[in-house]
This record gives sequence, C-alpha cells and structure tokens, in this order.
Amino acid sequence: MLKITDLHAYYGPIEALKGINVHVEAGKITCLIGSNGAGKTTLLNAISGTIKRTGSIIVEGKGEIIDKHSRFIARRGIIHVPEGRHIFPGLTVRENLETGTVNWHGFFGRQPYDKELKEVYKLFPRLEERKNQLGWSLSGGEQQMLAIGRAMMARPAVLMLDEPSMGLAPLVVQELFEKIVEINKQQGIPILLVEQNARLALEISHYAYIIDGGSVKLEGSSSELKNDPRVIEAYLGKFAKKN
Amino acid sequence: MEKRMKIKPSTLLIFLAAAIFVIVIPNTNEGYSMMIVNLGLIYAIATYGVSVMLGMGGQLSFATVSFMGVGAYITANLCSGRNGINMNTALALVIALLASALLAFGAGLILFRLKGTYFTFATIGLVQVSWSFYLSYKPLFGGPDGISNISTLNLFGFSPKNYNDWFYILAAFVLVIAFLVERVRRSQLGRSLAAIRDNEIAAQTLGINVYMTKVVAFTIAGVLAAVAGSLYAMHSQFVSSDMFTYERATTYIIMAMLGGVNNTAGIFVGSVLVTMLPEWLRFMQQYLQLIYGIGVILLMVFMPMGLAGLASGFAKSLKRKLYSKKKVTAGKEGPKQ
Amino acid sequence: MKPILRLDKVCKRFGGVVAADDVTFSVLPGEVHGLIGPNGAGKSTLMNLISGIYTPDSGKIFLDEQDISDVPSHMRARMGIGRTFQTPRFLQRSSIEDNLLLGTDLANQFGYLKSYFGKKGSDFEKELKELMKFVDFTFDWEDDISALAYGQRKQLEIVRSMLSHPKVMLVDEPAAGLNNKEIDDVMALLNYAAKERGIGILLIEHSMDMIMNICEDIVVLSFGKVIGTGCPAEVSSNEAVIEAYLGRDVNA
Amino acid sequence: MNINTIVSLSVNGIAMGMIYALMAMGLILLIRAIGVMNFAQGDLLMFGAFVTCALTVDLKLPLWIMIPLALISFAVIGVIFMFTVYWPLKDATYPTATVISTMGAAMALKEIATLIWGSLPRSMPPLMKNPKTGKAAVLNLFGIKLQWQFVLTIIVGAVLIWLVFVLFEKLYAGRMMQAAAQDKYAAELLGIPTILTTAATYIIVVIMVSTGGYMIAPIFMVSNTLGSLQLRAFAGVVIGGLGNIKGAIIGSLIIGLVESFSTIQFSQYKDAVVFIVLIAMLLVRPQGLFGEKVADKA
Repeated sequence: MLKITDLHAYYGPIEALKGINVHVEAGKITCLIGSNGAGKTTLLNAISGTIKRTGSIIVEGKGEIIDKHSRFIARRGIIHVPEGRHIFPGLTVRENLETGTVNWHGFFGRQPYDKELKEVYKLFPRLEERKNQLGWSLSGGEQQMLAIGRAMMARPAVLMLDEPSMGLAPLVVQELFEKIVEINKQQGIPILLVEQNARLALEISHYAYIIDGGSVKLEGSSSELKNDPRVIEAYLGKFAKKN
Repeated sequence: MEKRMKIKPSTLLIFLAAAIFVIVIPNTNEGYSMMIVNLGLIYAIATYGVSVMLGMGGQLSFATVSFMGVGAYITANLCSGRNGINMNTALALVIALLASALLAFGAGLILFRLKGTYFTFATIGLVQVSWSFYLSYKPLFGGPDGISNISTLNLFGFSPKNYNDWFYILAAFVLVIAFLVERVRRSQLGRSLAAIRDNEIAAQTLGINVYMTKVVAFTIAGVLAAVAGSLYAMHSQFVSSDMFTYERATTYIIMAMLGGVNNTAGIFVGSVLVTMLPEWLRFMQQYLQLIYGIGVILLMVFMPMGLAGLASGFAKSLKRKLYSKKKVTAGKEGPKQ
Repeated sequence: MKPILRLDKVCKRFGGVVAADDVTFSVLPGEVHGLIGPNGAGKSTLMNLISGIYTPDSGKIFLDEQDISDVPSHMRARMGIGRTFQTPRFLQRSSIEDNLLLGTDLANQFGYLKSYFGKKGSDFEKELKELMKFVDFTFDWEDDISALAYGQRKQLEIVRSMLSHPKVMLVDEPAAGLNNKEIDDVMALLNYAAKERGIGILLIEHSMDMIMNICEDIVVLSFGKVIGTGCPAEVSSNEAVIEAYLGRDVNA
Repeated sequence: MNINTIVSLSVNGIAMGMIYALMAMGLILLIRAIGVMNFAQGDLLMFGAFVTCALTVDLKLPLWIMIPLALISFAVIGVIFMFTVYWPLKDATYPTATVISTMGAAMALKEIATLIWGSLPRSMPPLMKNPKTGKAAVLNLFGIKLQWQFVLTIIVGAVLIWLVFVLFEKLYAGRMMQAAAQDKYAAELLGIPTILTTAATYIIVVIMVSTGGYMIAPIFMVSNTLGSLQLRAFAGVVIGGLGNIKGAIIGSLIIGLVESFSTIQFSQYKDAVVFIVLIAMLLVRPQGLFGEKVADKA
C-alpha cells in the first residue's frame, strides 16, 4: 500500500533518517518500534510531508508523493494521527471530527458526512456522549480516541498512528488497541503504527520494523520478533542482556 | 592570563568612519542642513534606548516618546524662564535624567506585568496618555503652542553659538552613549537581556530575574530617551507635543531596524539616515512617505537585521574568502586567547 | 551522606493528567543519578518542577536540606540548580564567549557592575580551560554559536552549566544526536563533574548504554510514579521496569 | 446631567465602541491565525473610509451598487495586504520583523490614500439624511434625540460581528478556519488548506475594519489621520483580556463609553482618560477582564 525506499530526513542540523526502507502492506498493521529518539516520529512526519525529505514514497495506485505538499498527501488518504494527539482545543468533539472530512469534502463542499460520523460514534461511543464538549476538556484517552476518530472521518487509505498509548493508563491503552485492531479488521484499513510499547505493538501487528539511530535495525513478522532478545536489547541496551 | 586586546579591523573601520563623519560634516554643512544632522544625532540617542529594549531584550516598546517628553518638558520648564525659573541647563539635564529614571522604573514595574504583544499594547497606552497631557495641560506643557525660549545648553561656561557648535557637543554625547551602550551589551546585563530575548524560561534557569532585568532595560531606555528629549529642547529651544506622538514612536523603531537593531554603529547610521532621507529625497517629496513605508516592508523581508546585518554578512563572507583555512583552535590545549 | 537534592512526595497534575505522583527520591553529592522511564512518564515535568518552572501541587523539594518549593526559578538557579536542555538553549546571535559567560554570570551574581567594566568573573578562562579538556573540538571565541555542530553545542551547554558552580546539575538527554566519541566525552565530563567537583547530577537519558554505564543509582518513572529504584543491575532486571518500557503482553 | 444626555452619550459611546470592536476583533483573528499583531489596522479602516467615500461621492453610485463594489475591493485589499505584508515574512527568523512590516504598511497605506485622494479631509454624507434640510437625520426616541448615523453604526457593527460569529460557528469553512488557527500542524496533516484559511481571515478582517471606516466616515471627516483610532482598539484588546474575542468586544465598548462620557468633564484629556483606565486595569487585573479561560471559541 505504501512503499518507502531510501528515505532521508533532517530535523534542523541532525540527519534523523538515514535511508529507511519500509513497506506497509494492504490490510495489515505494520508497526515501527524502537526507543525514544530513534526516528519513528520523524518517519511519519517525513511521510506526511511536514519535514524536508528525500527518497521515494509510493502510494499504491496513487503514485509518488515525495514531492507533494502535506495537504495533497492528506488528500490521497494518507492520514497521520500525530504524537500528542493535536486535538483542536477550542472546537467541540463533533467539530473536531468534522475537520477530518476536509480532505475529500473540500473547503466549500456540501457533501454530507453523516455516514462517517455515525461509524465513528459506533466505534467510539464515548465520543458521541461528549460530542458537545470542547476538545481541551477531554481526558487523555478520549483525546486519543478523538484523534483517531477524526482520522477515520477522512476516509483513510492508510492510517498512521504515532504513539497512541503515550501517557495513557494501561486499561485505556488496552481498550484503544482493541479499537485499532477493529478498524484494521473490519474496514481493512492498513495501519502504520509507531509505538514505544513494543510488546503491545508486536501483539497486534503483522509485521514490525525496529528502528534505531535513524535506520531500520531489524525487521520481521511480529510473531517472530516477539520472542527475539534483540528487541529487548534495542530498548534497554546491551547491559540488559547480562541479566 | 593573557588579555585579548586585539582590535578587530571592523572596529577600526567604524572609528575611521566616525572620525571622517565628525571632520567632514561640519565643514560642509551649516545652518539648516546642519540642524537636520544634529536632529539625527539627537534621535540616535533615543534610538539607543530602542536598541537596548528591542535589540538586546527583544521587547517592543513605543514608550520612547513618552520619556523624550519627560526630558524635554523638564528642561523646558526649568530653563525657559517660565514659572520664573531659569536654571543652568546642564543641571536641568541631570534633573531630567534622574526624574526619567524614576518614572521609567515605576512604569516598567507596571508595564512588565504584561508580556510580549500585550506589553507592546500597553506602552502604546502610555504614549497616548503622555501625549494627551503634553498636548493639553497648559501649566506644565504649554498646551498646543508648546514652550519656547528655552535656553541653549551651557556646559561649564561653554555654550554653542550655532548649529555647528552644537554638532560637536552632540557628537560627543552620541559617542559617549554609544560607548556606554556597547558596554551594556558586553556586560552581564546585556547577556541577561539576550537570554531573555531568546528564551525566557531558559533565562530563568540561568539565574536571570527576567522581570527585573526587563525593568532595568526599560529604565535605561527611558533615561536615554529623556537625555535626547532634554538635548532636543535645548537645541531647538522649543518643544511641542507633536514631537511625542505615536507616529513619532514608530519612527524610532524603524530607525533602529534600518541600521541594525542590535548593533551600536548601525543604530547611529539608521537614525541619521532616516532623519536625512526626507532632505535628500526632496525632489520626490510627495512619494516620500510611500517609499518610506514600502521600504520598511522590503527592509524586513530582505534584511531584518538592518544595514549592520548586511555589512556583517558581507564581512563574514569576505573573511571566509581571505582566510578560508586559517582556523583559530581551542580544544585540548584550552581555549585560544 | 546528606542528600544534596531531595524530593519529598512531589505531586503535579495538568488538567486530568497526573505528571508527577508522589515522587520521592534523593540525589547525593558526587553521584550521577539516572532518571529514566518511557515517553510521557513525566521526566521532563520533574526537571521543570526541580528547576522551578512549575510549582508542585503538593510535596516539597529540598536543596541541601533547605526547602526550595516556593523559591522562584531564577533564585533556584542562583542557589545552585544548574540545568541543560534536550535541545541546547544558547543565545542564537551571540558569540560563543558571551554564551559561556552566561554560565559564569550565574556564579558571580553581584558582578553586574564589575562586568560593566570588562571584568570576566573569577578565573573564567582558567576554569574553562580545565573543562575543555574533556571535549574534543575547537572553536573561535568570536564565532557565533551557530558555527558549532549540534553535538558540540550539547557538550558546551554542560560546560556552561558547570561554569556556574552548581550544587546539582539537571542534565536532559545529553546523548541524543551525538556520535559515540562525543557520548564518551560527555560521560567523562559528567564523571568529572560528579567525582572531582562533587556535583550531584540528575541525568535523563534514553541511551540505556550510557545510563547503565555512568549511573550509580537510577529512578524509573512511569505515569508520574516511581516504579523502581536501585543500581543499574537491579533496575534492568526489574520486571516492572521492563514492563514499563516494553509494555505488558495483552494476554499475560 | 439629565437622562437625555446620558442616553445620547451612551449611544455615541457604544457606536464608537463598535468601531473599535470591529478593529479589535480583527486584531485577535489575525493574532490567532498567524500570530502577528497588525499595526496597520487603523490605516486599513482609513483606507476603507476613503474607498467608500470615492465610490459614493466621486462616482455617485447608488447604495446597492456601491456596497458590493466596496466589499469586493475590501477583499482585494485584504489579499494584497496578506501577500505583501505577511506572506514574504511568514518564515522570518526575527519575529518582530513581521510586526514592523505592518508599521511600514500603515505608512504606505496612508500615503497611497493621500496620493489618490489628496491630503485635504473629505466629507461624506450621512447614510440617512433629513429629506427637508439635507442634514444628518435625527432619530427621536421618546423625546431623546439621537443621530441616526450613530444608531446605524451600532446596528451595522453588531450585525457584522454576529455574521463573523455565524461564519465561524455555523459554517463548515469557518470551522476549518478555526481549526487552522488553533493548530496549524494538525490542520495541515488533515489536508486543511492553511493558505486559503489565512487569506480568508485577511479578507474577513479587512472587510470588518473597512466597513467600520465606512460607518464613521460621516461622523468624522475622511482623512488620513483616521488610522490613529486603532490605538483605542489596542486598548480594548488589552482590557478584554489577552486574545479573547468576546472580551475584546466588551473591552472596546467600555473604551467607547469611557471616551464618550469623559468628554463631559475633560474633553481634551479623553485620550488620557481612556488609557489611564487601561493602565489602572492592568494594575488590578493584568490578565484582563476575561483573561483566564484556557481555550475559547471563535
């Protein structure tokens, strides 16, 4: 669905990505794991076009997007749910969801989006309960649901989730990840998941890449990687191995 | 410990230019054109205040004109025979300086309860208040007619007879003030201000009292403005409220930006240029303000650090070409002196 | 030994999010104390609480057994809490010299007037020479800070903080963006600061190699809570810590 | 002071306050959308007054042609203003540069107006005239005489503000604009065209401010000094509380009223009174009247 070849990206003075090759298969959950600062978030930003990058990103059926502005990438259905959720704090839940439709609806369009709204409310009933609350007043878990729901409104071709579990309590994380699996299974939307919570990510994903220092250190099917000691090493360093 | 007393070529160049300026200008100008140059010098003093606030501290303040007014009207009241007082002008200058320091300190304490944009808005408020008093309150400010018959400066018995005499006095004032401001930039206060400009939170963690440092900078700016105002009153022997309007306040900011807001030599060049420009462009007077306005936008787009930024960029690229491989080293041997 | 920095049941909430929940630990002088935890665990919040950018909702912070919970940020810096940032914070349009002098200024708080007459603060150059032995790069005094590479700036920020003679130094991710050689230099510098100068160092770092190598003691945070303390070996075999980092198995 | 004076002073004050509110609201919309304060706000108002004056007095267009024509020209001015004063500076490393460039724009606008329409103040006929005398019509409300122009200013101002609220609250495009103003990064990720939302903001702001200029043109003379009215709008913004739109409107109305009532006692110090109120306010409540809410709508 998404084929990334030799992607380089820069964050100010640092070369944050040093030639990454990642393949997101249609209908599958692909996860990127690795410790903080490894370059996972940078990779998503590079795909969605918010930072400078070189290389090649090909969307199946829609061609090369490396030279496209971020809003045209969004129009091709590559929807990035950013780290830290980035809810519009002064809009209500419903209005936040509404902003998700702009990529197919158009700025002055008048198409209805009730169907999408209903589906998101079905997926996250909590959002319907709170549809008239302002974004900033939601709890962290609800905000994350809203961010994912907003992306679902955009009729995504590929969904990119950046650290959906960050700062959330374990129970909330569990619930959220069930929803992510549901989105993938029922609607067949391919998901590129960036996670620090490696065990959880490996549990729900089909294929995984371990990123370290801006390049892919290890890749393989998630079930294989789950028991690979090298995963622990990537997180806790070589010292962890001694014990 | 070795002292680094090496004088940089750029410093030398600036002194040379200043010397040429002081020698050539009074010998080629007199009367009206000399007066305009003198005004440029006076404005430069006030613009140094803008430089301390905006260039060093990143705080955009319009209050320059308010404190220029304080200086000018104190001098006018003490040295014009109004109210039966006719004091020595040098003494009046000192009084103006002290009074404005107090006022600016107090105003700073109030205004810096606000930050950023809202601080700027509030200084505009101060300008409006002071201006409407300057315009309307006759007993102290003479109302719309202003105050005339102000005595000229008398410095230990020496009194300028014409604008050329004044030029030397003002040039000396500017030189001393430029030197003092440059010392501020290189002192702890200047560094603290720079830290505040770049990031207030990081500044705090370096032990800088952000609020008080800003207030001190505001006081310095106020004093410099008052000195300029006081000198203006003695030089023109007349003051009126239209020197102290909001529009005038923007001019000082533009002078600073044109020259290079954080560059001592640049401030001087900017002030004199902006003052002289209307004279040079006389033949196209009706388009002058338009050119000026558009010029400001272009200036901001193409050289936000002003002429000084342009010059230092040029100097850097020249230096790179000249000594491209000669790099002074520190490292294992310790920093090179 | 008396701790140089002590946190006692410090709590901080932001809206519904608990960023620090009953955090208690202490840092001894001359010790490098690691502060680790997954993203969003509240490490940076804790740094901000210690350096006074936030005030705790409850609990107390002690510097040298003196309660500093209500002391404003700049006063804490003057009392001896030094700090570096994740991305180094320097004066962008000033020379390297001016930037380093900011550190010395902090050590000479009443040097306002002296500095006006060109005085540099006590032994600035000698001390700098001492510290520069640890870093492996060269610079020109007059150059802008932007002439230095990112990694060099990160090292220089630690040097600047040390010039201010702190009692405690909060060091935020010094290794991020550095190459291996530079990381070694930073470790040597931090070791020197702790062992020779007796500074208590609180170190946030994601490079576990560095943490395990240099820290005597480690605090692990997760959701604002301390979930583990101890020496590197203890921490890296602590199941709760591994779980915090890698997550729990859904089926476990 | 009888009831008659009180009412008419209040109406005058609210009318002027409405003008300030239009400018203040525009200021905040711009600050939110692009993070820049606009020091040319008053000169945009002045320019609007001149444009409408030219359309009605010079070209003698009837109202129904004049209004759409004026709106179109305001929109064009808005777009030109954005692409000359803001766009080239949007990535400026020195934040004050953008602010200063608006000061330059203020001067340029003033001079363009002078070059086109001359430096003499022009007079503009009031919207409602007494058919017999040809002078400004007066509304007689239970024996209290009010100038129609002031009443109309209040109505037009209120309607405009209401329309902008409707746009932001009820229309899809308005909500996209709000979203882009609140979080540009997230907006870009969702495909909201931020260049369009910014341009739309400029158009709306210029239309609001210029219409304000049109409304006060008959009250004052049309001259290039009208720009200084923006200072009262700045005061309104600060009193209302740092970035809060409702606060800015109320703050501006307060400023209008204070100004209006201060003319009884100390007419030559009305500027001073207005700003002393401002400074006193800052002493008591530095965050402004409505300065505490975390996030606010519109």
